Formats: sequence, C-alpha cells, structure tokens
Amino acid sequence: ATGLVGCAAASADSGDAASITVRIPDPGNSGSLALGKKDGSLDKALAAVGAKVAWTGTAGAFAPAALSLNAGELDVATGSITSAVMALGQTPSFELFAAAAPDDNGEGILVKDGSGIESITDLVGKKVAVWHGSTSEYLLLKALEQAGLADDSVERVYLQPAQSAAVFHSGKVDAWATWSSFSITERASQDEHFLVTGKQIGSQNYSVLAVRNDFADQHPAVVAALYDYIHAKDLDRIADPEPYLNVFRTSGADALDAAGVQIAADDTRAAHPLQAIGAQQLADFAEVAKFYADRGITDGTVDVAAHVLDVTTLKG
Amino acid sequence: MTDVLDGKAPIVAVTDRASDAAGRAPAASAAAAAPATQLITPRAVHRHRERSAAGAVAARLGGPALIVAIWWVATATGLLTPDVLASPAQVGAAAVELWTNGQLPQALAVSLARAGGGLAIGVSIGLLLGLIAGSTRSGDAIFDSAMQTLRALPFLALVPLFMVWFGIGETARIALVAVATTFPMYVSASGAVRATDAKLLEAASVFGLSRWATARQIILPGALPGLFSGLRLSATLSIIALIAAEEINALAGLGYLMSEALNYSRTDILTVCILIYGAFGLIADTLIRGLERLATPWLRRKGARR
Amino acid sequence: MTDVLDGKAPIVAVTDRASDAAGRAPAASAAAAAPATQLITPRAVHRHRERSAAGAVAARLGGPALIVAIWWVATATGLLTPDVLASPAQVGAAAVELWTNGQLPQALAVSLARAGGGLAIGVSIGLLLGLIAGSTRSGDAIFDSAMQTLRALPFLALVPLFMVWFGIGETARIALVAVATTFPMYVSASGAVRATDAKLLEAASVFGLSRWATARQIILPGALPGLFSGLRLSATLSIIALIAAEEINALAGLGYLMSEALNYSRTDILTVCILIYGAFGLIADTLIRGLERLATPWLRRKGARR
Amino acid sequence: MTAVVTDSANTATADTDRGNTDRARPDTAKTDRAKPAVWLRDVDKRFGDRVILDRVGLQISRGEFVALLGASGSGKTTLLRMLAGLDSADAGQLLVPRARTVVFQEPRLLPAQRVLANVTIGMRGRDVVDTARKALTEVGLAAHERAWPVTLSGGEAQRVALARALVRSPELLLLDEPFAALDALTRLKMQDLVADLCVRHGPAVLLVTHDVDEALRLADRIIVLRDGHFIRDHRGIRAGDGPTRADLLDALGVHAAG
Amino acid sequence: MTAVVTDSANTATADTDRGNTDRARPDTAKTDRAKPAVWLRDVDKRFGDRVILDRVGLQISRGEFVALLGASGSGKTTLLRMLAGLDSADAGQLLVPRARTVVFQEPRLLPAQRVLANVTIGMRGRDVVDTARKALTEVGLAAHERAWPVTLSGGEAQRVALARALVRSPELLLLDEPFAALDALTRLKMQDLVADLCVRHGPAVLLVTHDVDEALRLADRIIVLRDGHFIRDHRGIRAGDGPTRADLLDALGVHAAG
Ligand SMILES: Nc1ncnc2c1ncn2[C@@H]1O[C@H](COP(=O)(O)OP(=O)(O)OP(=O)(O)O)[C@@H](O)[C@H]1O
Ligand SMILES: Nc1ncnc2c1ncn2[C@@H]1O[C@H](COP(=O)(O)OP(=O)(O)OP(=O)(O)O)[C@@H](O)[C@H]1O
Ligand SMILES: [Mg+2]
Ligand SMILES: [Mg+2]
Repeated sequence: ATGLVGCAAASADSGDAASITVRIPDPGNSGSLALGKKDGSLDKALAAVGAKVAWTGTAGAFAPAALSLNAGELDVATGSITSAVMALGQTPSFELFAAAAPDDNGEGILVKDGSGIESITDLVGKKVAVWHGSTSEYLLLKALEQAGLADDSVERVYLQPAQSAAVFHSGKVDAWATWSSFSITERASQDEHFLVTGKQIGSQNYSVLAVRNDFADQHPAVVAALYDYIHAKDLDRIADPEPYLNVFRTSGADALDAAGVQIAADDTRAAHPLQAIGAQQLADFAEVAKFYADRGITDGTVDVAAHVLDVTTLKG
Repeated sequence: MTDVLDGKAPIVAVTDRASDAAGRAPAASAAAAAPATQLITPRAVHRHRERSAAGAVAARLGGPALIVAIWWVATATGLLTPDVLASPAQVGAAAVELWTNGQLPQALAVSLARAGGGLAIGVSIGLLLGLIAGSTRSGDAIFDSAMQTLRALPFLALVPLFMVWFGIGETARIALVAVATTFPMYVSASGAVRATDAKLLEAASVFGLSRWATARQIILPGALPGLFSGLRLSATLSIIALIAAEEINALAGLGYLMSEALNYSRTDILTVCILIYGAFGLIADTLIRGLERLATPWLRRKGARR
Repeated sequence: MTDVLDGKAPIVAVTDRASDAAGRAPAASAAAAAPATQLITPRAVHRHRERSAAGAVAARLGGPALIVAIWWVATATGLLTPDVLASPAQVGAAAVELWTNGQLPQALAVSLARAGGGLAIGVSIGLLLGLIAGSTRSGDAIFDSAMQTLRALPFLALVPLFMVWFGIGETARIALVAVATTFPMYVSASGAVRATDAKLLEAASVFGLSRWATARQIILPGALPGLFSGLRLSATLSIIALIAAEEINALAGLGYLMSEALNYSRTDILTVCILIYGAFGLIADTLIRGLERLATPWLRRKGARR
Repeated sequence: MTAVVTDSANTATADTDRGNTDRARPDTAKTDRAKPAVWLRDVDKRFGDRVILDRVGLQISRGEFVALLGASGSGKTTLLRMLAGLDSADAGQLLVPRARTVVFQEPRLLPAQRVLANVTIGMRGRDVVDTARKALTEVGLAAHERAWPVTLSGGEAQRVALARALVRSPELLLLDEPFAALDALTRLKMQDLVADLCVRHGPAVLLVTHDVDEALRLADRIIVLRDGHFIRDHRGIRAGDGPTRADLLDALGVHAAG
Repeated sequence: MTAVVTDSANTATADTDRGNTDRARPDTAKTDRAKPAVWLRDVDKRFGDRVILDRVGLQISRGEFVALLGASGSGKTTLLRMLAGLDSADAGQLLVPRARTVVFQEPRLLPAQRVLANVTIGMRGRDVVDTARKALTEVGLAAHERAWPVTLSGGEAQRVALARALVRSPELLLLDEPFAALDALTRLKMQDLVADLCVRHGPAVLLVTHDVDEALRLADRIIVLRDGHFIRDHRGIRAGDGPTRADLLDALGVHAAG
C-alpha cells in the first residue's frame, strides 16, 4: 500500500526526475509486473523515486539472467531459490531482496491420466523428465526423499524444459517434474494431472527477486520502491487474479485459453505475495542449500544469507 | 540444371521435313530412302533443355508441395499427433490468430531485419577475407588459420560471451548472426578463389592486369558459382543463428515466438514458425538462384562447349 | 596455397653460375656482359612455392596462437573478467581437474563418437543425394527442391521432433548431427557436380563411359575441391549440432559438461569446452586438408598450366 | 613407318610382334563399301540468325576416307559434333553407326587421370593396358605413360588424344584437326598411324583439316564446306583423278598462292 | 591485304581511313636494332630428370623476327614461358624488355568476358574500344564482338587471341603457334597482320611454329631447338641467304619429304 501512496504523491513531478534506469526482464503476458507495465502504475511508482524502467527481453531461466547480472547487463531478475542457490555457489555480483513462498499448486510432478502411476512409489524404475539443477530436479528429489526412496530409484531424463512437453506427450518419459509456466497449459489442455504438488512434498522452492549489487548500493530507494510496488500488486492479484492474466493478449503463444485462465486463477488464489526476506525465509533457504550440498549438486553448503538484502531497511 | 547422365534425352532428328530431294539429297538414288541397316540416329547426350519460366517455378515448387503433402498425411493419419506437430488446419488457424493480433507481422519485420542485417555484415566480411586469403599468400598466412580456428568455435557456445560483449540488446543478436554467416562464406569464397584457373591468371599477368582488375575480371567471375553456394549456406545458417539469437532476451521476432510456443506447448504456433523459417529459406534460395543466373550470363549459352 | 596476386615473388634467375661463355653465350661480344639498358629479369608471377612440411604446420599454428594470445592479454588486463571468460591459467587448472577426475576423457570419447557417427551418416547421404541431383535431370527434379526446403527448416527447431521420432537416446543425438551435416554436403556436392566441365562430359559420352564410370572418373575428380569444402563445413556444423544434441538427456559428453558449467556458472569449464570444440574443429580441418592433397595429386604439379 | 595399334577385341594379335600388320594385306572390311556409314538428309543447323548448315545431305560409305575442308567458322566442327551426337540438328535426318570415335579439336584429356588411363578410358578387358601401351609407343609417348595431362606439351596432348582414338575400332572415326599442333616429322608419323588404322579396320573417316596437302595425301574424297553448303565433292583422289592442290586452294579462296 | 591495327597510344591515327599504314614506310623503331631485346646466358631448365634447356644462350635484337622450330615436346613453349615470366629457369640469366605480349598455344580467353572485352583486357584509355573494334575487323570477327568466348570456333578463338596481341605495342612479342588452327586463306591474312604490326612498331618477335614455309615467309632468323640445344641458327633469311625448305625439314628429321 505504501507504494501506491508513494506513486500518487509523486505523480506531479514524474516528468523530469526519471534519471535512473532500472533494467528488468519483460514480464510477458501475465503477473503483477505485466499489469503494472500495461496500466502505467509501475512507471508512476518508480517516477516517485526518480527512476524509470527499461524492459529487456524475457530472461527465461535464472542461470542466464545471473550471467547478465554479473556482466552488468541487467539490474533486477526473478527466479527460483533452487537456481539462485546454484548461481550463488560461484562469485555472484547480486543479492536477493524479496521472496514469494512456494507456489503450492502450480508446481509438481505431472503424469498422464490413466497411466497407472498413483503414488511416488509407482515411479520407481520409470523415466521422469527434469532439467539439471533446476526446480524440476529439486521437486523430483524432494518427492523421492519424502517417500523414502533413493535418488536413483527413478531414471532422471534431462531435457530442456521447453523441449520436454513433446517428449512427455509422446510417451518417451512417464512423468515430468515442472512448474507453473508449463503446468498450467498442460493441465488445461491435456489429459494430465499432478501426481504430487509442491505443497504435498513440502517444497521450499521460493521464488526470489535479485538485484545487482552495484545497483542496490547506488539506488536503494529504487529497490525499496520496486519491492513495495510488487508486494502491493501481489496482494491485489491474489485477491482478484483475472485482471492479471492475459494482460496484453488473449491470443498468441503466451495467452491462456478459458480453461487455462480458470486453472491459473485458482492457483493464484492459493499463492503467496512477494515479501521481504526474514528469518523464516532464511531458514528455508538454508535447508534448500543443504539439500543441494547433501546431493553433491553444489560444492559445500552455499551461504545464502550472505547474499540477502533486507529490503525493509532500504528506505534511503 | 543440365542433365549429365540421363540417357533419356530425346531423338535429335526434330522435323522430318517434306524434302525437295533434288540437289541436296544424297546422290546415290538407292539410298534416297533412309537405309535401315544398323545405323542409328545420334542422340545429343549433353544438352541444355531450357524449361519455360513457369515450368521452372512449378518444378521447384514440387519439393515443398511434396513435403507439405507428407506432413498433411502424417497428421491426418495420426502418425504425428498434435502435441508434436500440428496439422495444416490447426496451423492455418494459428497463423490467422497470430496475424490478426499483430504478433506475426511484427515478428516477421523484426526477424527479417535481424537476419538480413547480420547476413549482410557476415557475408561481406566472409567474402572480403575469403577473397584476400584465397588470392594472396600474405592474406592466406594472416587470415586463414585464424579464421579456421574461430570457425571451429561453435557459435552456439559463444552466446553467453556475445551477451557480455554486445549486451543483451539488438547488437548481440545481429553480431551472432553475422558471426555464424561469416564462415561458410569465407570457406566457400577462399576455396573458390584458390581454384581459379591458373591459365587465366597467367594470361592476366601477361596482359598487365592490375591486382584489382585481375580480382574483378578473372578471379571473381570464376569464383561466382562457389560464392553463390557460400551465400546459400550462409543464408541457411543465418536462420539457425537467428533462432539462437532470439532466445537471448528477445521481446519480438520469430525465435521469441517460437520459444514462447515451446514454453506454452503451442505446437500449432511452433509449426507456423518452422514453416515460416522454411519459407524464408526457400525464398532466399530462389532469389539467390535468380541472382546467380543473372550474374553468370556466360554459363548459360545453349550448346556452348569450349 | 598459391599466391595469385602478391607481387613479391622472388627473382627468377636463380644461380649466376660461373659460365663457360664459349659457344653457348650470346655471339655479340659486346653483349657478353649483361646489357643493362632497360631490360629486366622476368619474374615468375604465378608459382607454387612449396613450404616444408614443418613450415606449413608452423604457419597454420600461427592463427590459433594469435587467438590464444589475444585471449590471454584480455584476461590479464581485466578486459574480460573471470565471470565472463576464464584466464588461460584458470582454464588450465580446470582442464587438469576434469582430466584427472575422468570426466574429460569420458566426455571426449562420447562426443567424438557422436560427432563422428553423425558426420559420417550425414556426409554420406548428402554426398549421394548431391551427386545424383547434380548429375541427373530426374535426380534434380526429385531431390533438389525437396532438399532445399528441408534445408531451410532450422534443425534447432526440430529437436523436439527428433526426440519424439528417435527417442531420447543416442539415436536422436546422432540423427540430429547427421541431419545438420547432410545439407552443407548436399549443397556443395550438387553445386560442384553441376559445375563439371561440359567438355569432359562430352568426351566421356563419346568414349562410351558408363554412367558409373563417368561419375567416378570425371564428375567425382572434378568435384573434389567442392566436396572437400563441403566436408569442412559439415565438420563445423557437426560440432554445433553436437552441442544441441547433447542437451538431450545427456549424462556425458562435452555438451553435457558445458551445460553443467553454464548451470553452475563455471566459466573456466565453459572455456575448456569451447577450446576443445575449437581444437576438434582445427584437427578435423587439418585432416581434411591433408586428405584433399592426397586425393588430388594432379592439382599439385609444379609449374603445371595446361 | 610401321604401325601396330591393335584394337582391344583383337586378343589374338595383342602379343604378336611389331610390324605384323601389312598395309597391303587384303582388307575384309572394305568388301561392303557400298553400304553407307553416314547418311544425312536436309539437315539444318542455326545459331541464332546464322545458318551454319543449310539443308545439307551427305552419304559416306563404309571404309571411305573423307576430308572436310572449309574456312575458319564455316561449321566443320559443328557438323562433326552432330555426327558424334553432341549437337542436335534443327531439322532433317541423320544416321550414323553405333561405334563412333572422336578426336576433338582440343585434346580433352581428363585432368585427373594419368596419360595411360586417358587412353584406356571406357575400355574393358585384359589386354586393354597392353594395347594402350603400344599405342602410346606408336605416338612416341611411351615415357609419358604415368604423366599427368597438365604437364604435357600441346603436341603431346594431341598425340595422347590420337592414341585414345587408335586403340578403339570404331565404324566411324571423326577427326577434328588432329595434327594441327604437330611438327612436320611427328605429323607424318601420325598420318601414317591413322592411314594404317584405316587399312586394318576400315572405318568410315571424316577428317577436318586446314592442310590441303594432308587432305590430298590421306583422303579418298574431299568435301569443301562454305556458306552452309558443300560447294565441292571430289571423289577418287587416291585413284588419281582428283583435283589439284591449286583447285582446292581456289575453292578455299586462296587465289594467289599455289 | 591492308591492316590498320593501331595501338591505343596512337590516338592521332585512330580515326583515319583504312590503308594509311604503308608497309614500305621508313621504320623508326628499327634504328636501334643493335641493342638486344632478349638476352639469355647459360639457362638451364629441367622437369624432373628431363633436361629441356641445357645451358642455352640467346640474344635477340630489337625489331628482329625470330622463328623457333622444334619437334613436339622439345621445349619451345617452355622457353617462351620463361621469357614471358611464367616459368622460372633452374639456372642462368635472362633479360627481357618490360613490355611483352604473348599469344599462348591455346587461346586463353576469359570465359566471363565477351569477345571485345577479351581484346581490350588490361588496357586503358579513350580509344581502346575503337582500336579493339578495328583489330576485330582485321581478324574478320567484327560480327562476333558481343559473343561469349565459349561459342567461338577453334580458329575464331585463336584469332581473338591474336587481336588481343595486335592492339598492344610490346617490345617483345611471343607467339606460340598462333596460326595452327586456321585455314589457308585466313592464315595468310593473319600472317600479314603480324608482319604489318612488326613494320609499324618493330617489336622483337619470337614465333614458335611447325610450319617451315611460314617461318621462311615471316622471319629474319630461324632457330631450331633439339635435345636442349639450339642446333641451328640461320640469319638473314629475308635478305635471301637463308637455308632452303629442305635444309630445315632435314634439321627437323624429315628426310624423305621435300
Ligand atoms: N554455341 C554457339 N552459339 C553461337 N554460335 C556458335 C556456337 N557454336 C558455334 N557457333 C558459331 O558457329 C560457327 C561454326 O563453328 P564451328 O566450330 O563449326 O566452326 P569450324 O568450321 O570448326 O571453324 P574452325 O576451323 O575455326 O574450328 C562459328 O562462327 C561459331 O562462332
Ligand atoms: N610441368 C611439367 N612437368 C613435367 N614435365 C613438363 C612440364 N611442362 C612441360 N613438361 C615437359 O617438357 C617438355 C617440353 O614441353 P613444351 O611444352 O615446352 O614443348 P613444346 O616444344 O612446346 O612442344 P609442342 O610443339 O608439342 O607444343 C614436354 O615433353 C613436356 O612433357
Ligand atoms: Mg573447328
Ligand atoms: Mg608448345
């Protein structure tokens, strides 16, 4: 709410003060930033702190976005904590400043209707499509751990997320661990369902916002304003999801059909808003880091807390 | 388009004209009727049969038509399910959808500009370096092994580097296309130039042609077929590079549309994109063929043989 | 390796031998010493200077050495930070690490087998179809426009299709490499065959050469330079396709190593992979050059000109 | 000047001694001279507007040796190419035997084959190589057997092309200025080789030449082509009742020289 | 038989009428005949084991017309190529003038240029095209000005190559069997053209030919090459005190014919 107040107050002088440019990946056709981009409210919120937004292309996965942050090509990026842990294992030049609790219903392990796979135990010896070190591999391993199965009791088939759908549909793999970007369309248009959702397996896969170190140092107010804005929008979005879906287009690849809108709206109503990173989040992040270290995916436990910014103190 | 090995060329004797046998017919009256013993009508083995322009276009459309037909049959019979490749009808619908919401026209314009720009830059560099490396010893020493090394670095692996050097904007994408297209042109150009007829180069040196005149009047014309096949390969590669380039933080363009389609499992849109890429390639190919014909008039003399 | 345009060829008069001027020297005694007026020693403009084998290798190593030097300077001066490209020292360390833990040898073996297998299949198909399309009219009608259409479809976009058709195993990977390498070979082969000297084809038909003999004795030798440049382009493309192919459920291989490196932001390993790809390409290129020299003995006669 | 070029089919004589073929021996091939080996009627040939052959007719008997004279650009090569099946007529009828051999105006050796392989090109059988070696010896190029065509001198290349024709036994031999690049001595030797081949196999021969003496020396019949027509057709040259050198030069437009 | 081939530099006469060049007119170029235009000493040339030129020496004066005779494969073309700067000697010294022109044994026309452009190749200036047109007219190919080389007959191509040499004014003209593919009449015309060029510009000429009559008709001096040496060197041919036709044929190995 503070963000909206701020933007209302600053609308008068928004014309001249926009000397800071914040580069953010394009939000696409849905979500809080998408609507903010369309209705101009984001511009106003940023103008209040003398900033304007430059939309770069879609960042896609977090790994390339992290490279761009390191290279100084991007200021803010969004991703999952799982991929962030991987990127933080190196020498990052960015910090996490906000997180949204795991998407309870949007991520999980997809199986085909009538495939005979009723529980995680049924997956033993089957093929599951995942991508190296990403959310999907995390979800699968987490599910196996919860069911008390060894990591290698199922065959992990590493496929590019975008290439997995065709392989899954053609039956070359039996299940697909994935997240909302893919699962909504899949559940809407195919005879598929989640074998387990993130919530059921206790996923701690937060979605996080990262900012380039230098940018945060120089323009803390912009970071704070951005956080405030998204937080407020998220609350609004969870209360009333429909305006945040198909924001720009009702046709085209990234537009959801009626069934998709239905599912996405339901998922959103159960989702959580973006929040500052507090003790609870830090504890969960540490668990994810340990989970990765235990499996040798990262060299040693990544200290996520060392790369976190407390956005509530950034009122500069 | 010359038939080299087909035995099926037509009989030479074209018209059996009602002849005034007087004077010019063979003298021996016994042989005034064609003697049938063992003699044959010689067949012109190696001839240019010019197709009509319309016929040529029709023949070249055969391939694409065949492929579309196979695709149509495969989707109609369920050999290809819509989750893998959409059917022609679905694709048509998707194309209309994308056209009316403005995404397709925009993507076409953006992608064409990127591919064209990158191709133009890459081909120019490749041509220039190829001409120099192919025709001068010092050029060969300086460029060739360096180019061969750079060429061996796969451009797909260089995408992260390009983002760093050229940013995540338009420059990086055009640079990627340019780099990808430079090398086929370079290889073809330097090879074609090296294969220049040594006899003609001797003649050029004897008649005092300058370096530049030799390049323009002898090396270039002789290398043209090679240059054009380099151009065709470069054009193909420009499209592959475009796909990679438009996966980098793109907001528009066919590659963006395609990766979005993949992200949302929209095989109909995916297929539209693939078809458009195919059409791009075909059109480029046809244009280059036409250009080649125009640029090499001496290669299409009928019955020429010396 | 022929110097076409360089003016810097050496002087022709090789040895100024102490001459027994008697008898064979010019008759006019005034001219027994060389007349200096305006006459020049002709320079052989266009000659093959054979480098020693060692010299040739040294010359070809110059390019890679230059590139490594530039890289080294860039990382040493901080122009390239380690986030972007690791320094030679880091890369060396990473290479040692990967070699000792056994990942690199395994990756090399696996990737080489994939690239080699795919390349062999792709090049064979491309060569065969290219020879047919280039030399027969019916082959041209059947294959050419279809191949040009298929060629225009970017293989990167077809990866999902490959997985659906060939599964997620080795077959799909090799098929992808094969498809990617077929087309450069096809374009080069059909182009080179179409450019076969018509005069020789006429001679072949007159001397009753069979189709097969014509292909083997006339078309193939004439097309060899073109075929080899197709092979070189195909070899490059095989590596690019390998990268895409090894993203398919790979658990070993260079592509796997590279995507892992990207996931973990290990630019040192990434650079090792890029360098290995580069080395692959260079070695393939050198081998193909050697093969070309062996296969075309008639093209390296010294002073040959007819 | 003896010649032992044998054809590949003639395996019985392949390893006999040099000189066993006697130019005076009775020639079986000449018995059916009356039958035509080449038969043309109303043949037209144009390049664009230019009429090269204007409704010409011609008949050459088996075993007949015809020399074709004509100015540069008059269409001699074009006629030969039509008989060889390399060019098509615009109108009219042509009949030729199946087995024909051509010596082109340029050597047309395959650059990727050594000299010996260039001679044996398209031939099969056990004795082909021996025959080709003998032919190369006959044309004086035994030492060049393993040379690449690109290293041959102009006359050497022309002799290889001749050897390539000599090892065959065609029913129609088409020769397009085969001796143009040869010195006087070599030329005489090569002319004898061709004459010898004719005696042994009796093909119909059409020889294009610019050398009137050569035509008079070798041919049974001399034809002069001009403006698309055969303006002269002299028979019985060797029998002695042919035209004189001056007559022919006159037909070719050379009036002053004799 | 008049000739009006002018060099590009001679702009004053470029548009004058045919026939204004008189073969009898006094020739300024011939005044410094004594100075050499070609000078060879101890020149060796080998291909592998074969010795082509064995320590030969040769001097050709300015304006001198030398005919070079020799059997096929004796090394005539090799010598010419060395003088043209296309082959290198294995040992010895060579000196030649800067401005040289070659008519190769084959026409060597640029396939990608039309006939006219093939004649003007490498020349600059306003009158080049006019001069080339005149030269083409002289060699009887005015109508083929816009033809592609690939459509020319053998003799036509050779005449274009000749025209290409005629439009230049070299100090040394190297001719490698330039008339071999021409019929008797055309050959006479072309020989006159070359003779005319010599009268006007007085280049040193080295003509390789197989035609002894041609050598006697055109040259001041006749050299015979054999086994790597110049075995004959006859001077003063045109003055009348040269060898006979039979002498030369004898040197070439033809004993029977006369
Ligand atoms: N493909 C072609 N297109 C146009 N004109 C051609 C073509 N081929 C040949 N000609 C012309 O046809 C004429 C006859 O050519 P041809 O080669 O038969 O002459 P020729 O009698 O053999 O002459 P030469 O004695 O010079 O070899 C020439 O004027 C030539 O320019
Ligand atoms: N590059 C080469 N390699 C080896 N031998 C060669 C090479 N070039 C020429 N020769 C040989 O050198 C000899 C002389 O060749 P050249 O061309 O000078 O002969 P020529 O006197 O011009 O003969 P012709 O009258 O037949 O044209 C020939 O026997 C030829 O085979
Ligand atoms: Mg001819
Ligand atoms: Mg010669």
